[in-house]
Amino acid sequence: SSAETVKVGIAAEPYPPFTSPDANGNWEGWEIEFMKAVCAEAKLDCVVTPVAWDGIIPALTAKKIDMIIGSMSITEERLKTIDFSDKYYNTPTGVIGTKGEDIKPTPEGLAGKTLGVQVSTVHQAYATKHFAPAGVEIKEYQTQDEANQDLAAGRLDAVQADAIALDAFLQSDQGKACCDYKGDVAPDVDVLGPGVGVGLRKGEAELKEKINAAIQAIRENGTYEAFSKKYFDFDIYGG
Amino acid sequence: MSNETTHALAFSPDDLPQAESFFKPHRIVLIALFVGLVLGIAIFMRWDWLPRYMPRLGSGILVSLAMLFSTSILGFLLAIPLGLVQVTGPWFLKGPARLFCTVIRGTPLLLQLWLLYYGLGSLFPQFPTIRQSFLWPYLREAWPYGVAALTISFAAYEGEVMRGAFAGVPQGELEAARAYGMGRWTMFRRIWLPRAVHRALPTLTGETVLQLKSTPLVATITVIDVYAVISKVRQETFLTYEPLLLLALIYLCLTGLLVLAFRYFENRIPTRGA
Amino acid sequence: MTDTAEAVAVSDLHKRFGPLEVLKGVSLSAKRGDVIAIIGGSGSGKSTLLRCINMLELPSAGTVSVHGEEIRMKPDGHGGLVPADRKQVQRIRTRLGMVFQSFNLWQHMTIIENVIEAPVHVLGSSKAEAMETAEALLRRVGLYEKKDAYPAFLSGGQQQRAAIARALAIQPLVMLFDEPTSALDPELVGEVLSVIGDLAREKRTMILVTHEMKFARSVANHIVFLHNGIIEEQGPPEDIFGAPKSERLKKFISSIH
Amino acid sequence: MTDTAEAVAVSDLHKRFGPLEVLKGVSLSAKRGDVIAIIGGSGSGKSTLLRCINMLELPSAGTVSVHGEEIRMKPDGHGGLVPADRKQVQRIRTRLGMVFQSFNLWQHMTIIENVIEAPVHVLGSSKAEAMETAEALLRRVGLYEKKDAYPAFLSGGQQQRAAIARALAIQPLVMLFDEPTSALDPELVGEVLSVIGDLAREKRTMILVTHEMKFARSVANHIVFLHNGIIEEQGPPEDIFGAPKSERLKKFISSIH
Amino acid sequence: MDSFVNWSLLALSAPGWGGLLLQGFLHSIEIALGGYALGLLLGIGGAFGKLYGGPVLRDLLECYTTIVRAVPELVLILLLYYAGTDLLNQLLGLLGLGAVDISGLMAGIFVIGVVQGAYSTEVLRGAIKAVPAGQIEAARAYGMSPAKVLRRITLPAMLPYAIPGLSNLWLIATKDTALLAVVGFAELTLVTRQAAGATKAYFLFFCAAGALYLALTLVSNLIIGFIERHARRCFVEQR
Ligand SMILES: Nc1ncnc2c1ncn2[C@@H]1O[C@H](COP(=O)(O)OP(=O)(O)OP(=O)(O)O)[C@@H](O)[C@H]1O
Ligand SMILES: Nc1ncnc2c1ncn2[C@@H]1O[C@H](COP(=O)(O)OP(=O)(O)OP(=O)(O)O)[C@@H](O)[C@H]1O
Ligand SMILES: [Mg+2]
Ligand SMILES: [Mg+2]
Repeated sequence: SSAETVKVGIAAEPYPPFTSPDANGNWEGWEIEFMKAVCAEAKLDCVVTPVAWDGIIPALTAKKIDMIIGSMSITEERLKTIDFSDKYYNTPTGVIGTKGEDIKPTPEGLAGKTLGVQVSTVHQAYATKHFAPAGVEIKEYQTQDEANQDLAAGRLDAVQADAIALDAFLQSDQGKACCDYKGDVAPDVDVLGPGVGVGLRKGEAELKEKINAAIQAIRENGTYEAFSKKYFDFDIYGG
Repeated sequence: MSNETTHALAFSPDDLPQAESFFKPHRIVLIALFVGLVLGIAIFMRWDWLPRYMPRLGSGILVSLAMLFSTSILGFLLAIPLGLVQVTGPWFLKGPARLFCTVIRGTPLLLQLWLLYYGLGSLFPQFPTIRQSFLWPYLREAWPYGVAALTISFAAYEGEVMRGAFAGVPQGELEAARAYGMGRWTMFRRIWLPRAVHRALPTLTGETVLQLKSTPLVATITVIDVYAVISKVRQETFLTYEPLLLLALIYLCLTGLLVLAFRYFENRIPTRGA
Repeated sequence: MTDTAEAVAVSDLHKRFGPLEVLKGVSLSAKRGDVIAIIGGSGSGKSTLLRCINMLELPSAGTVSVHGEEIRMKPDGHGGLVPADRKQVQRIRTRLGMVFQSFNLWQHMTIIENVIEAPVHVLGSSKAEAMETAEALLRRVGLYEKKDAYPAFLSGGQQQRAAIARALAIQPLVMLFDEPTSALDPELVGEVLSVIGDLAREKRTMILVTHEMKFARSVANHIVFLHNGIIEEQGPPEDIFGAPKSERLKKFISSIH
Repeated sequence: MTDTAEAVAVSDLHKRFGPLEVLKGVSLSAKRGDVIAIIGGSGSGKSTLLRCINMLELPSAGTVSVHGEEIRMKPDGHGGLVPADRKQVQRIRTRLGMVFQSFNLWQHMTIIENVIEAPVHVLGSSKAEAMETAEALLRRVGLYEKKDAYPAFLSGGQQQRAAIARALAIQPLVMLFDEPTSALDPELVGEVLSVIGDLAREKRTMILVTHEMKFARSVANHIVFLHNGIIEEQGPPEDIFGAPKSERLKKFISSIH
Repeated sequence: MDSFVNWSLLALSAPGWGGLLLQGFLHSIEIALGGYALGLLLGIGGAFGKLYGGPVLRDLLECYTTIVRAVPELVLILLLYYAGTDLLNQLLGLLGLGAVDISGLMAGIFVIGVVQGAYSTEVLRGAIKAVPAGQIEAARAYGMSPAKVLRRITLPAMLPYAIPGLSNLWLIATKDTALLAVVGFAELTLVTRQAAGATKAYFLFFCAAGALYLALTLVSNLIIGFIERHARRCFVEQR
């Protein structure tokens, strides 16, 4: 058929279980499956184009790619620069901490402790807004793995992130040995945002339309649930 | 010869430009271009985010500068012996110095930083004695590892530069120093080192600027320098060019200052142009 | 030490550069106040001999003593010699002034800085004192106006005079001059001659290499003719220039006229 | 060009180094086959004059012509002059050989490489041919055995001879010698003298700076006495040395004896 | 950090990542060579311009070296590759010509070359200043053209002084290729990060990359050492 070619930018740095390459250089993961489903639904001929995170926005604006599927949280601030589709997933935010320590995912429960977050995430914004005033020391990490690493090394008391990333860490040998889940944080949509959307150039209403329709369609026809089950044992779409 | 003449000779023609000689026509054009560019960028791009990040940018610049100065001064002090023993040292010093320079220059700085911070640094907490000691508050911090890694790296690169500079000082001038009974230390301090440093200055300038641009790596171990603040802006606003242009401007100012300072020292001693 | 003690004694000195034997057993002795001129063809080893005296070139064999003190040497394990005691060499060098054939001024210092360097940083004189001496010396060699210039901007003769002033500034007991007048005009040669005369009267010893026979004749009380790495002939100037014995020296002398 | 055409003509040459005026209007002319010796005190501007002739030092004012061709200059905007045509300067330089006061041998080349460099890479001779000439020249200055040594390993006189051979190798029409015998012993001075004689017989022109008056007298047919940046006196050797007119020259000459 | 080392991750064919790693390594060398060569050319021109050029050229070169050295490479490549090609294509569009696609590789080599050029300008300028003025004068006196003086005298004579600085630059060039990740080019650093991120074996892969870099350095050192010994053969031994 005469499907139009669309270059889908994904972050070249792996972010399992959403996107990660195998040793042959093929990309796989939940977001890849999501992309395939959406593209099939919208009758788009999609090509995966890995671009380093640093260059992914300029690649979009310079038309080297046409959309970004890269776990981008929708925020007010970002909407000033690029456009987003409707959310396609939203995960709860949780806190993990050193085993046996008395830590609760509340401002009081973390007072006097050191909390690690990944820089420039909604989690950082949340921690800065809710925890920092209560006397929690916030440390910013470039990647989630580094924060986890420092938690295991004892330089941090707790780490806040989205529950999936934390869960993956807790499943690892290192995570099992050192830490456990301390609970979800109290919700705050203003900060945590509506969830993750597909990044689009401003002014491409037609494409946005198609994507939104496709997301809706796969949600309704069960495709979304089908491939999500392979990865998660809970509802990734969120409330 | 008149007194005036002798006096004039004491100054080199290369001294820093005087005010009237600095503003030549082409320079005015260049400056105008630059100002125009900055104005254009300021007017036509989005800067509404700037006020919010001002304080953080300020402290980021301070962190960058602190990192730059501490590590390049420490690194240079290490580089002098590293370069020297490679030129004249006994084999048991020459070998290790060579090895050090090769290994450090041969591996990415990021790797060294991680090995120190996540590798070595995460071993310390396992020992209760260290955890109890007065050092622990520092070892728990990230910046000591950053300073260490950057210092080591600078020392290795500069050690190589100083090796060449030491080897390039004319043998005759060293002989003259020896012939007047200078001890090894005096000769080194008065003749060899100043000659070598003067010769290496243009290269050292470049390496110091490189060091300035290496400091952002410390962001990976939670030290927030100006680069990290800019990355944060980029992440939070998804703006591409504005934060980076600001970063470029900041680095440009810092580099300009560095270059001017180094050039001043370079021109303190006039060389006869060929 | 008596007045007649040997200021410099070189005995059976050998120097090899790889396969090339430049000095093949040279013995030489200078008493206090002696002015010895070494003459000889280009490449005959004159500079090398001078440089061996203050150990800038390490002899392959033989000994050197300065003011009765022998510089102790030990084998370096490759068939050569190295000083057994660095401190001793340093100490001895402070009594030896040297003017190099290629001047070797320190390029990163002005002329006056070159001159005060050794007095201040080796002998430990005060800077003010050293400056005073240095200025007097520079006036004497006619270089006072250039005192704040860097060596690279001087004429050949000016550099050579600066080098002489630098060597004199440490008030050495023994002066080693390697062609000290090669870049000087006759007037300045006369001036250097008078400086050397003054030094000799102060009982300082001088060993100089020169190509100017007239200069050698008028300044030295002993002439050494070096040829092919050995001392072919030596003696007072009258004998050497007036009645040369060896064929080689005769030929050398004859070319002067 | 006739035999009597001017090989080199310098007219009203001025040279300033910052505030210091080294040459204050020097005019000089050399016919083909002339040997001109420039004498004068140290720092009087002799080297500077020589270096202005081949534009190594750019004159502040005045003109230089070589074999009737004037080097065209234009103002550089700071009160000095620069060559109007680089190519012209290069072309003229290939006819000028120069021996520097400080030799300036290329340190990264062996002696023979130094000598063949200009013939091969400037004049475009074949390497084999250049080698042959070079070897002959090195034999002539007694340096054949050192042909594969690097300059840093040579004695002063050996370096100077290499520099002479290098300048001769391009068979220049005009030779500029800056103290070509300063590091040479009397025998070698004689040899250089005979080389210069040969060149003069081939109608090559020579301008040389020297401090050795005897040498100047025996080699030159015209002597120029430079003092304080002007030509104080000039003329044939007999007059200059035999009957000096100016006070300054008289004093200078008197110091020779 | 895994407590055990899973060497099979380094196997040359899939599921091992060794093959990809080596490929990235080759790519890195390729770009480094291209960028370094371009940089050397620019550096030679720049150094000579700075030393012998007129006041305008000198000031322009001063701007070049200062700006290019000051501005982070990431900024340069983003500006050049994304904004640059965007502008170029808009321009071509105005002229009625078709869009061109500048490859990331070319842009990368160009940027690295321009950056290296600025640094090597300074290294070479210092080295040239170290060559005794008389040597260059002698060459001029024999009527060599400026180009010939450069090729026959200045370059070989300054080599001993320039080698340490230039060898530093070469090693930096091999690592600077990491920039090309931004334009989606799979060089060693990016592949390493992908492998590490996908397998979580961070230390294994970073050390493997370190070993590859080190091997490159050792080989480079051999060659550089050879050139340097050759360049220094004319010096009397330093004691
Ligand atoms: N590049 C320079 N910058 C400043 N002054 C210089 C420069 N070159 C030479 N001079 C000065 O110009 C004057 C003349 O120098 P020049 O080398 O011509 O002297 P000269 O007659 O050759 O002397 P000598 O016999 O000592 O070689 C000297 O006072 C010297 O210091
Ligand atoms: N470092 C060295 N390595 C190898 N050979 C050398 C070295 N230094 C000097 N020579 C050689 O040793 C010989 C003697 O050199 P020296 O400098 O002592 O000669 P000289 O008598 O001073 O000659 P001149 O009158 O020309 O200065 C020369 O043939 C020279 O080439
Ligand atoms: Mg000698
Ligand atoms: Mg001169």
